[in-house]
Amino acid sequence: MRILRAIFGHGSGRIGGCIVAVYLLLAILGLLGLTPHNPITQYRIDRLHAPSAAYWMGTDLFGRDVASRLMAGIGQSFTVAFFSVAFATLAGTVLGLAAAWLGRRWDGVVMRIMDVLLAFPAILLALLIVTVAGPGTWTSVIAIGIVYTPIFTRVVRGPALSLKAREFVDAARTFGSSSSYIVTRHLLLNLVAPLTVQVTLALAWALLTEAGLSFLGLGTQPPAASLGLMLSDSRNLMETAPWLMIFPGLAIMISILGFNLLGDALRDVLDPKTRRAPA
Amino acid sequence: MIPLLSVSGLRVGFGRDPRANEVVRGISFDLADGETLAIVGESGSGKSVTALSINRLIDFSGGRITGGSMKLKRADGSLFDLTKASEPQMTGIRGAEIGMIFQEPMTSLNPVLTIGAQIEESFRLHRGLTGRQATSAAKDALDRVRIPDAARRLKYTPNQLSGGMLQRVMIAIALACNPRLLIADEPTTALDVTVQAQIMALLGELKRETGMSVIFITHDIGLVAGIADKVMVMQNGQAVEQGELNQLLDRPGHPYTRHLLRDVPHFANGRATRADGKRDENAGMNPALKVDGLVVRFPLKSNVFSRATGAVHAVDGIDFDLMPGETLAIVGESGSGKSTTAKAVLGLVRSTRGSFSIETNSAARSARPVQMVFQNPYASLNPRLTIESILAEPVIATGGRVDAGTKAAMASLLERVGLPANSLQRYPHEFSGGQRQRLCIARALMLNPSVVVLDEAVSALDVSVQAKVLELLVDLQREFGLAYLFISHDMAVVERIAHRIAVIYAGQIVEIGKAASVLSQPRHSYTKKLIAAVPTIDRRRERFELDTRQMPSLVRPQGFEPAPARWEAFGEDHMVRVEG
Amino acid sequence: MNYLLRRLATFPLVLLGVSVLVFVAIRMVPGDSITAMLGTEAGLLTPAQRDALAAYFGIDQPWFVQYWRWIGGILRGNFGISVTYGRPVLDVVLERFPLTLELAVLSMIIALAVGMPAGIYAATHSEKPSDLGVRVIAMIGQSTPSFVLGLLIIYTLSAGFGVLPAMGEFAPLWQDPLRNLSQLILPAVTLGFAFAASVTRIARSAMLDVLSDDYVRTARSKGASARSVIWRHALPNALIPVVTLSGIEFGYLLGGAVIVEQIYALPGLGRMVLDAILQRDYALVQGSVLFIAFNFMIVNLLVDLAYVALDPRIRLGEQ
Amino acid sequence: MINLTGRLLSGITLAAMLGIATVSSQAATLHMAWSQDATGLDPHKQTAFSSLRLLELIYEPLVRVDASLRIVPAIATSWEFSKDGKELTFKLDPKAKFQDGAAVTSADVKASFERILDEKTGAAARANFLSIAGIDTPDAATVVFHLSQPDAPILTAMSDVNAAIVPAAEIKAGSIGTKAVGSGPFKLDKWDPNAKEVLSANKDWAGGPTGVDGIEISVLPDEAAILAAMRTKQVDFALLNDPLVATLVPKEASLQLNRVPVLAYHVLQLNPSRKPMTELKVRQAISCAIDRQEVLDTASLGEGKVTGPLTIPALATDPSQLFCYKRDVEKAKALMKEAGLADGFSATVIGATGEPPTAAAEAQVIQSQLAEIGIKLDIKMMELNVYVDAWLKGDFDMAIALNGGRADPYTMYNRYWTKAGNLQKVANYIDDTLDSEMQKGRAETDPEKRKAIFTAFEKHLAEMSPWIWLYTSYSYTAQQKNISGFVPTPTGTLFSLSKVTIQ
Repeated sequence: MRILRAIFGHGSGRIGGCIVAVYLLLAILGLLGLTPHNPITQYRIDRLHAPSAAYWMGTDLFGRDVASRLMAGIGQSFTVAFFSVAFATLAGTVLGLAAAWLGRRWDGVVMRIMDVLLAFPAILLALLIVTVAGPGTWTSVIAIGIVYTPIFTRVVRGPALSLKAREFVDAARTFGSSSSYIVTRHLLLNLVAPLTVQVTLALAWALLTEAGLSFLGLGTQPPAASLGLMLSDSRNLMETAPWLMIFPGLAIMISILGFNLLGDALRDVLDPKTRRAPA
Repeated sequence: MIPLLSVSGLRVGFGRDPRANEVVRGISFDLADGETLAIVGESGSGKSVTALSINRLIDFSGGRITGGSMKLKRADGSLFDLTKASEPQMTGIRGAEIGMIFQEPMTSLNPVLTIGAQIEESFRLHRGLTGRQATSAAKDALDRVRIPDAARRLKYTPNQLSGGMLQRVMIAIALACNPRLLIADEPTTALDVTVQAQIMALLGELKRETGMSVIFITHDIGLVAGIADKVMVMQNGQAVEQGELNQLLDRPGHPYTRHLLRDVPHFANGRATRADGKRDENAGMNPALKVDGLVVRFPLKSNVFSRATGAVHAVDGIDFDLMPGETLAIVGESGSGKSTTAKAVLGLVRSTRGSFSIETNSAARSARPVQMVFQNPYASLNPRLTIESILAEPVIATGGRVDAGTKAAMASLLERVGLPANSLQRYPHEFSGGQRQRLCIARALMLNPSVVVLDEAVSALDVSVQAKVLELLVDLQREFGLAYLFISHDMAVVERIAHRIAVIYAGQIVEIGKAASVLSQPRHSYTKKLIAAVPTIDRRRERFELDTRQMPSLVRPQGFEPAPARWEAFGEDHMVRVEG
Repeated sequence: MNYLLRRLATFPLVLLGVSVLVFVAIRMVPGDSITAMLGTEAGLLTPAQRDALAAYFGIDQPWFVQYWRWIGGILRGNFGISVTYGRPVLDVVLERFPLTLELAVLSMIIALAVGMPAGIYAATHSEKPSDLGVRVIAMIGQSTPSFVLGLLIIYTLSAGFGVLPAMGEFAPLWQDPLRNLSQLILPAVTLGFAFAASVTRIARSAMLDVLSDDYVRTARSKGASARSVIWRHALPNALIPVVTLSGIEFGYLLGGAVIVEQIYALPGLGRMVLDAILQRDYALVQGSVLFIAFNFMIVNLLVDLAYVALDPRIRLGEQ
Repeated sequence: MINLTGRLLSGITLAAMLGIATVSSQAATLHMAWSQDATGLDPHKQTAFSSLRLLELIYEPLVRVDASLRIVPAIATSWEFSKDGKELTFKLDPKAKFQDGAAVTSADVKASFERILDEKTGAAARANFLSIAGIDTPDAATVVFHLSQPDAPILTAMSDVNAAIVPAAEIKAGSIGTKAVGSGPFKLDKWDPNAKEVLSANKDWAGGPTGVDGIEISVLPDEAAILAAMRTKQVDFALLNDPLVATLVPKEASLQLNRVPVLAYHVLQLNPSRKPMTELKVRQAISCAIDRQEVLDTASLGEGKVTGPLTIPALATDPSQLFCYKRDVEKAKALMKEAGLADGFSATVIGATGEPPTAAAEAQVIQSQLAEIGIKLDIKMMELNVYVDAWLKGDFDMAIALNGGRADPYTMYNRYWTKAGNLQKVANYIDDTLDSEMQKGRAETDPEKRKAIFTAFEKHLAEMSPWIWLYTSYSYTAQQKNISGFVPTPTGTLFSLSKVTIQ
């Protein structure tokens, strides 16, 4: 609650928070199917209809309502983004904490594996995962998740190493606190701030990566909509039906703007450095 | 005669509405040519803000001058109001007419530039020197602050020099263009006591050489006794008292000044040691902690493939015992191995050799009879846990459950250390530094320890808070029969709490014995030097000797063993390691 | 020096991991070189024909034998023959590499040339409208997918102005520098836009951090001007995060920029790898991924060395 | 940023700035672009569309088909079947020469066909020539093929570049596929896979002088970029796949779009070995439920023609004559009910990403149409090779496909609908009628009788509905208006580029 209030007290946090909230609302409506039209119903007599009262954002090649698809697409894209980032956060946190806490050989092993993943071209990694597992929502989630895992591992490991050297961890050792208690209470709890910031930024990246995968035909499967798929499907209709590119394009842009603003605000709100009072 | 600087009614505020948020509220003083003014106060008193306002650096920290004037007599004799100066005017004055040195030499020098470049910059800015001229001027500046081998050191980057050296470099920079006013903002607080003495001596000499005026900001009223002409005491943004040095020290008018002089620990050469807890009272009891031949070494490897080629001998054969209810202070400077000793006793670093025996003198004592209180109360409490969770941790760690009994114990401990009863649901950041250190003490006591290791436990606190925490520690010791291993570099604090003192130098104890005896009659040359460096109110205008000796390297070749120590006894309970 | 050796010593380990990963992954994808060449017509082959083709493509042996042969070849400096190009893999990769490198360098130049000044400007005008403007543009830059930007640029130029850099026939830098630059400038802008946006944001926040550091106060106390404080004292200290970001981005760009190469028809590494995957040119996929991974590691190493050059406090190899 | 630039600079200065204004004016070189490159140079092994289009410019078969799919001379000037249809004799053009200067002789023809028939070669077209029992070369200009049975379609099969004549010496040297030495109108000077090809005119070509001195083919993977390049006159001639892009071409004043219906057909392949498609009624219901015209209108913007199984114009039946080619949802529902599936069923349809570009769109329209009779389709788009793998294994419920057409119906369909067909496993449908009609058609040489046989074949096939034939699309080429002489053909060949000129 305190953090929410702080975000709303923060200029860009307020804007970012509002954007993300609106998107979340649209995503939920889209996922629940509460859209103006059914996003996959094809009104084939109204194909490639320009925006109008009936179709606020026009219709696509199949006569499907773009506004409805946009809502469903936001739902889909956010699902992929959230779950893939959740995957990466979870895996990265566990691996990063393990590397930092166990140290020595384990640190070496985990970080070398992460090096392998990092050195492996990211888009290629996603591509291979998708081709092996076949395209689909959950494959995209896993693919994007694995690509970002090394980044989260690094984000966690660095601060975890410095937390490990902090005096309150020393203090915990003098009481004989168990490793699991120290790792969860003293390390993990203090990693929440850097992780939260990283998560909002990663969400933005994940949206873009999903768009890139869709551009290469490896993302969401038709007739489901995702922002990236709508955008990439529109590319050869850019001249015939520009609204097909404009709306999803703007939707991606504004959502990423929202995540970035929110991330900036979180960084300010959670960072003790900026909370420090003037001496 | 017109003073060099005449400040009147200075007010400084922060934030969006500086007037509503004033930190300095109407300060006035005059500073004559060649005079030294000491501004004394605790944190939050507004002393640093006052200093930063004079050369208007406060503008860059979000501060705003909301009232008053600061008239500076310029070189040509004209008066100039610094409060009305524009930024370009100020860049001409800073460095040229007003020099400044800061508290943290380690962070106050640009880490990526050589110190030569940083000194030359001053000459370039105000003297227009370039190239070889600037370099040679920089070398002279280093010579002037008594840095040996100046030509070579010009090419060093700050990380290659010790804190004391860096503070000399800072002084060289500040004085490069012979400013007529030097502002020194706690310039020695971050330094070891012997290094502090060196810096103070240097400042004294330079002041005599150049005849500049100095504004010296400090929290340590003992330190200014050696240097100031006038003293201004600040509290809550106001000057509560100002006057000539001797008058202020001898006949303080304001209660706060009296408090600073009387209640705060000042070093008294062994005259202020504790009278209780004589060793012989405990005769026949087992020591609470006995340390035998403690050795801690960190192997050095030149690369991953090779075996260790040497070792850092951080602690090299330390023995002592500690009786219940007794305080043994381990004193020494940074890098001497005193903290490593403490950590080894707690098992936080692995000892290479040596044994501990820990005696518990009551059947009810816990499985963890040794507890620790750390130096930094800000770092030793997890900021994301409530006080209740923090106090519960030792109980959970030793397999206990947090039940009503535990909660009652927490409440009574909190009350005992002087914290409000509603603290349990709050977070560490809601407490002041002193309160946090009380929390740490309470946490350490949760497990009913017999020995508490206090690692610089009061060093980070304000002086008046220090005094209160020390009182609390003494009370607790009496009440619970605790044995304290008190690790500190601060002689004044040690004097107030220690029964016995062990002086540690380069990983070895060089002198150990009864506090009064060690402090009043130091026998070992290092102890003598250490004690001589401690500033006291008694020694006014005393000249410190300049001495650039440094601690010997602790790196030894593989397999090196120090020669066995020989000890000489002076009276009962005072042993000195034989030198040479 | 020691550190360098130690880092280089981990290279073979990581590359071994990469080699296993790429080898297994590409073979786990259904379809093989034969279906890639013949498509559905592959169904017309008799078993004997299939075997003959499998032998031709070198996929007739069990996996571990193939892997062993491949690794053995690499140790002797032979990365295998690409079946698509009919030439040694290393030749093909090295032929594509200059373009990728040039594109990466150009994008980085654009990113730094635009992003650094913008970031510094925003930091020194913190919380003023101009700062806000820079930040919003930067966020737009970060949120525009490269294919949208690329297609928009191409469409605007060709339909709006009737001009477009020569597509398809790519001129290497040393043959025709002008033509080469005209071909690469738009792709570099497309890639550089997002990159510059990231640099701007990182540079801004790094500068903001540094400007509140003690030594900046020291510099001001010496009487250094605002410009000197920014450029001489603050900037060198703010470079580390910018170098980190640029290093990562540059490393990724050295792996090729698939989408931009595709839109602008550039024969770079990214498209080559993608095509090699689609055409199941196993030797080429494996060889080029190893090459890309190696470059990435070299870039990381260079970044670490750059840290040392930028900041004398940093000692490599100390944890 | 774009707009700002636009306001500050005129197009011309911008062009000068980018160093582009000087588009090559070597009129004699044709600049061509396509989005997918050839994948190899061995004419006997390559089956990819782009590979064939490239190799047709370099290599020559014995005969060719023209724009109306009649057999015309190539290396052979004349040919004839023996009375029993078991001997086929070719007379070779004495002027025919390989690009290394050697004359094309009967020995080369014999060696080429022996190579195709050799299992070690792995030639996909081998299946079309299995009736060849022996090859005689009475003299350097005469080749006689001895057939094990009458085989009328073999002549059409020989018109394919997969049956190209290559030098016997190169076969011996084992350099087919690494070096392109053909007898065609152009020589391959340089090939940089997935980037570009440089072709120069073959001065010694038996077909006479070519209209241009050379062709430079660039691979521009994005078709929107191809269009952009044509707008700025960088490209004279381009091959387009995506109707969404092709339909933009006529809007440009300086560009011309050539389109011709091709033999390849878009089809929804059902898998009759999987329940419930095992049921004839279910398959027919699907056929009736699909509005083929709507699929065409939506997925390809109406660019194409609804078709039955036979796409060869001379043999094709008017689609309205075929079973359920007019959508009839009621009938479809009735059929489903009869099959006991009034509530419909679920199935998965697979498609290849981008191959053809309309695949995903077709799948979505079909999905929506079949939903009306209760069939729930899941669409699974796959990378092409993954798709081919599943396709060859017959591992699918339904598949969206664009299958290649041949100038002869036997060559085109024997692989699927005869009992011994190589791709019988893919079609998964055995039908005595289809098999016997195919065999009859193979032996028959009289065009009228053949037409009757194949019409019966087609009607039966459409009624049995193992697959749902949808439509044939156009093959698109776009060109600058100053290019003349290009003749588009239903096979998609670009051979007429040999006579194209630039004004």
